[in-house]
Amino acid sequence: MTWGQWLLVSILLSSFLPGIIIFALPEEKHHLRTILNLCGSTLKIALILIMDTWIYLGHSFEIRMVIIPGVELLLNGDPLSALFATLSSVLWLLTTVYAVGYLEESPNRSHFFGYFSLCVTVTIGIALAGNLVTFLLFYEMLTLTTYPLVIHRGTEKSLRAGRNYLIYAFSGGAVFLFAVVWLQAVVGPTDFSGAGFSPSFVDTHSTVLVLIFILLIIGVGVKAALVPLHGWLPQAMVAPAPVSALLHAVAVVKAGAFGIIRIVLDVYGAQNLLLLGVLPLLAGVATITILYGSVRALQQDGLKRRLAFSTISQVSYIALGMSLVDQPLALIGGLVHLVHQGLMKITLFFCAGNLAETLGIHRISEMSGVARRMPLTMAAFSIGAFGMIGIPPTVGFVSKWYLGLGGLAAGNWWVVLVLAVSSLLNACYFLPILTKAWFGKQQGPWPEELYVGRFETRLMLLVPPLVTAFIVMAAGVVANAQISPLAWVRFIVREYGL
Amino acid sequence: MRRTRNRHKRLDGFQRLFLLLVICLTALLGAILCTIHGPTPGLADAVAQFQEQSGVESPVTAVLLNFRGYDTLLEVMVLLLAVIGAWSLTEAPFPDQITEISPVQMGAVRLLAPVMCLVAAYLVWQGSHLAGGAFQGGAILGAAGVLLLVSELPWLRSTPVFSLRIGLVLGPLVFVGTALFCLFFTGDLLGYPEGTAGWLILLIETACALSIGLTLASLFAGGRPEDEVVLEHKPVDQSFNGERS
Amino acid sequence: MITTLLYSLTGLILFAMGLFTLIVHSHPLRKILAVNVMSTGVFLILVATAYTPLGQGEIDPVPHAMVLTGIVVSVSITALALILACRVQETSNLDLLEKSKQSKARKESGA
Amino acid sequence: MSYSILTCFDILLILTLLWLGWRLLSTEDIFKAVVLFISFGLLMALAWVRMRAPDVALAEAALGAGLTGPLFLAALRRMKRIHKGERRLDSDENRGEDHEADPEQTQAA
Amino acid sequence: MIFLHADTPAWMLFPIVLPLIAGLLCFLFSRRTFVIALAAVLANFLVVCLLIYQLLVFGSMRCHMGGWQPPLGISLRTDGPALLMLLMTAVTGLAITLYARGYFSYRIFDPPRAGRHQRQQRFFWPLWMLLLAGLNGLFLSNDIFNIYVTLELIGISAASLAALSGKPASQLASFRYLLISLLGSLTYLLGIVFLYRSCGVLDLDLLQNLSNNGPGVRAALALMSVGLLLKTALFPLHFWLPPAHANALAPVSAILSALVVKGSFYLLFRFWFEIFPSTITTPALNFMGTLGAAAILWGAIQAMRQHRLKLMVAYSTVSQLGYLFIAFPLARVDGSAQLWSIVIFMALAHSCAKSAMFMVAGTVFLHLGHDRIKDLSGVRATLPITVFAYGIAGVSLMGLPPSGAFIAKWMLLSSSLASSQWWWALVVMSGSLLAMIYVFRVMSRFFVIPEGVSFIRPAPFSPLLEWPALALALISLFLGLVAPWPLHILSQGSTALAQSFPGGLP
Repeated sequence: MTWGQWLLVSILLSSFLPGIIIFALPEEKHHLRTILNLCGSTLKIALILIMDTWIYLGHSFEIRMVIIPGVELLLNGDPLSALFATLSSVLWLLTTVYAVGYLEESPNRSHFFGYFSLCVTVTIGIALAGNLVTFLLFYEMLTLTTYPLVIHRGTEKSLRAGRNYLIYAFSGGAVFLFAVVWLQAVVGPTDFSGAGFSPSFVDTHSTVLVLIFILLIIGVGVKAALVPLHGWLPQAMVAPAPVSALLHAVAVVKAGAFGIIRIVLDVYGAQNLLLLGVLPLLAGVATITILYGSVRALQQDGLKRRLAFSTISQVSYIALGMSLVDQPLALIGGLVHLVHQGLMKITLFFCAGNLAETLGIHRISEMSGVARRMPLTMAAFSIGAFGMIGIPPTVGFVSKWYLGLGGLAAGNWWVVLVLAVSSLLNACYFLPILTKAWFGKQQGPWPEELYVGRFETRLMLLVPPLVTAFIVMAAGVVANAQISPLAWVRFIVREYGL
Repeated sequence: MRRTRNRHKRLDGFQRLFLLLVICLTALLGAILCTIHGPTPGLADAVAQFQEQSGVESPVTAVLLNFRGYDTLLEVMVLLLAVIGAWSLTEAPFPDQITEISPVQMGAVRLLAPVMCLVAAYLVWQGSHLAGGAFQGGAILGAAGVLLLVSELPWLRSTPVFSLRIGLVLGPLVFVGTALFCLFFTGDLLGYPEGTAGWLILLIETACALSIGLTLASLFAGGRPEDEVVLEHKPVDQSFNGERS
Repeated sequence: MITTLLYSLTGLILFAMGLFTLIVHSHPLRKILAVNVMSTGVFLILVATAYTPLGQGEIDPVPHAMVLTGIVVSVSITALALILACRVQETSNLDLLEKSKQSKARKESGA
Repeated sequence: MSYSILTCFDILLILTLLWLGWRLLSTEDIFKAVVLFISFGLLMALAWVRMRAPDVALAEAALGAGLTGPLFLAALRRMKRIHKGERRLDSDENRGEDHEADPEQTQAA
Repeated sequence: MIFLHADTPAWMLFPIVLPLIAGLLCFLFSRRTFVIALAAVLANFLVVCLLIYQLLVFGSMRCHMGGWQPPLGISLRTDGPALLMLLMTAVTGLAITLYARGYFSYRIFDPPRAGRHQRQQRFFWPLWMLLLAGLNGLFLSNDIFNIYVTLELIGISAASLAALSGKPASQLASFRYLLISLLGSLTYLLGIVFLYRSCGVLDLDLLQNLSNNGPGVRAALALMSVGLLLKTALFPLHFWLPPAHANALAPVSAILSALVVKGSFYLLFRFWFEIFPSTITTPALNFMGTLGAAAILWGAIQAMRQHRLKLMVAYSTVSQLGYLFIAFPLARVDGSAQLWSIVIFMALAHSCAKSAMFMVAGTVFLHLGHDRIKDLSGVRATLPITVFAYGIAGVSLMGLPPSGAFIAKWMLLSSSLASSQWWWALVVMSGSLLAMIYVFRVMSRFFVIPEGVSFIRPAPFSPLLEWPALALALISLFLGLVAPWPLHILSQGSTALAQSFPGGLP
């Protein structure tokens, strides 16, 4: 094995081994567990940064393992996987810190953190997957590792949510498997090569390929929560806040979105998709999802539920960007939104978790004047919300700007319209929260004040949202710099030669 | 019982259908049977050809204990398995009541049992050249055992169980032992060394006849002897059930 | 040849009769009897296959050996099945007894 | 000519066998069925002799009729005794071994 | 004196003879039975490894009993499929042996019923050893009548084992099981009679070379298939399986579900695709496929509806057996080599996963005193390793990657799509989804935290109860990753197979 292959393996092991050790640790050893977790995540970030550097310098590495002809496990470091891996690992570190603070004194932590680590391992696996089979492997494992997290509370409600999640996710997985096998039967191996399969297949098998594309999108669309496959996501809100943050910003939804990107860019390739003419279909679904999610978010009173519908809407920006794959600007917008949405949404969920954990606030109607009690948290929340609306200089603006430019360049004025309407709706459901929190008057005691101390809440709960909020601002301000998500996405698009 | 009678009197729909099916299938198979009576050689010639080397004169015994001795080995195991299964299921039932055995019956037993043993021995012996062999001899021995069991002889119940077990295992063990012995001498399981086939077969047959007789009698007894499972109240082995730290 | 055929068909009919009884009748002993008849039928076909009339050549001893094996196997299974059938009756009877006793005790305690 | 006599004998034997088989499978009284089964076995031994299979005939006579019959009779007697509700008081295993389906009892233990 | 060399065919006798002797000794002596059994199982495992080495180096082998060549004598043979089945038996058997030790010592500790448990242990070992011998004999045998004897050996010991728990339900189930297995063997024997009448030989190689295609062989194959199907419990002949498997003791259930049904299936498959390939027709293949599909769906639906864990696992066996048969119609495209790999993978993965699952059910039963699915809450905290094993075994049953079942399902899907028989693919997919539902129905109960309990102490640790299940589950999970090895073994010595279907079946 070359050092590059070792790097890939150790990236996976850096969270897998801590996870396994944590399972074996007795419940009481929480210090050791925390240290393990933090070391693992820091190490992972370091390794991934090394990988990023080498990828930027033009190296590439892969591990290939042939199981049977047609079933190969392929791990592959390319710019796109580096993007997702970096996002996941950074956010994992923050979420770990947050979770340690969040779950203090709660039962079954070794169990929780064990699955938590496995979950991140699998997410990184999705990022590094080099072909559809490997992607499928990690995609199914993701369902398995997140399921115990979703039902971690062990209540009947969480079980119901977990069951729905499983049914949705595995049905999606089954459809995906079916499509992958079928695709392989038609076009042969499906490595993520960057160009897609040979265009000659489009002439001979166009109907079948369209059908397979739809099946594939259904398969990943379940996790990406495309309407009408989104039913599990709002229900999964019963999980603890770090889990929600993980599901929405890092792992599950993102895995779905990442799958869409892979299918569009690598499996089919822009040229083939244009020839097949299926992109309008994807654009339609994305538009419907964006608008539907926003409208539903408006109706919610539960803070986390509103955020969940907001996620449904926001993730589809990525799908929208993919449906304009022939426009580099729109592609950049969609790709960069993968990172930006994660940063913004994780900030919002951290803050929602803080409110729930500190003051017992679960509903928007209970939030009047909360900013005076928890100014820092609400400041972070506000930055995240502004990002969602797309107000400069936050990162949300950057994504929407590129998407809009791309749409205009293609002459698709409706893209701009969709963006505008959606931003309006975003403003409609976020601004009232902000006004209520900042300018409202506290009405009676907080529902359940759990923490009183030097800071507005526990330090480990406070720091992660502040950091992410800072990144949301900073990444927007320095978007044009050498090192920023946007710069990396431009690099990716260059690599794909678009 | 009543249910059986009712069912028997009138067949319901499913049963009629099944009857029809069975009749059709039988007719079909019968027709096929009629078509395939063509001249197939079978293995008679092959057996006759190697009869000399088998060490016995009776072709059936040669097939049973030499050419296809492995089958017989497994079959002896099947018999033993039946006893193990029966013993695992239940204890032997007690007799209804201990009745006085009439002297006439006792006399008959005294007379018959030895004669049956003799017949069994003769059958085993003549198995090498005529009809007979371990199974037939064992069956006669078993019948003698049944006779003793029916007469409720008190000493039967006081026989040590371990010796009974030895008796049951003897035949299979001798069989396997001989097979392995042959394996180490000729390289073939049950490949008897030159010239010893006749004697080894007789050895196996004798041991098997004894065991088969005991087996059949035990099966007739209907379960294990009383003291088969001795309670041992030993503490659970710590090495296997340690406390989780 | 006709003898072979006659006995073979007889065996087949015995097999069929046993099969029918096995499925249709519910008494365990009857089922075991039926299985015995079935096996006898199979053995009859097998031995009839080996039959050659006197003076028309050697009898094939292999089917005979197979039938001997089969008879022994069938006897041992019959014995086991009989004991099992007895056990089923014993335990289910006792189970019923226990249950009726329990329910009686419950009634009494309730009263 | 001996051929035809033999054939007649064959047919007679077969018919008897079939009739016995049918009776023993269909008769209502199990005891009768068992007795019929024993005679069926003996007749089978005759058939084996006719088929020139003396080994099988011996085995059938000794095992099929000589042992299976008594086995059936013993089982029949045992079942009848159970049927009468007679109980053996000696062994613990007969006292409903189905405790495991009963959680309370297991937990109590 | 003849010494055993690496290339001596006589090595293949030991997987049969060793357990046989161990069974006799276990019956003879009442103490140290576990040690005897463990020694036999370990030795069996080593010999099987040696046999595989032998196969890889020297190719397929024949061993003639008593030195008599067929058609007169009986021969044994090793080839890829047979050795993989032997390996499956050896590995699963090793784990089951260890688990049974843990199971019985846990139970004997329970004083009020120690006598009964002592008796169960007393008879478990000889029966299990003889069953193992029978199974190994079955996989190795190359003689059609010898197979009948091994079938009887397996049938009797399996039925006795199934009755071992002493519960009335188990005894009734075992009685039916015995009768069914007897009926199956008799039908099989009738098939042998037809075969002997038309071909005059009993050796499988000779039968294969004769390639007789007359009505007698057809009838024989049909009869033998029906008999074996009864024993394999293919829908709709599965009715006897769930009660027999669910009411037995846990190690016994594991043996029955993981190994015994595979034996008869292996034979059936071998007869159809290796010995009598010219006899089978497309409608027959489709018929089997349809039955398999029905078994998958029916078994899974029944498993979803069960209230007891062991019954659920037993119905899942009915469902999983269907996958083995759904491969039949695909023979038309791929020939039997691909087919062998599908079914062998399925069988291996299912054997490990299912025995792990029955072990889990048994451990849960021992700790809770029941296995009602709705009352399983909190088990996750009491028996973490066991629940983990359940989860992994469940993943394998669902056929998620990277389990061995996934590889098998992948091959099934790609074959069915490549031959445009997509309906089989749909059945496979829906079977997986249904499996997901019944597996996680139980899993979610494990995760429920009972009301008012904040912290559950782990149960006393009994390694022999928990580790074998986990080990088997892990094996079944990672079987997919090491798939090239079994495939390599499979391709060894089955060149005759590949030739027998040069371009696929007509």
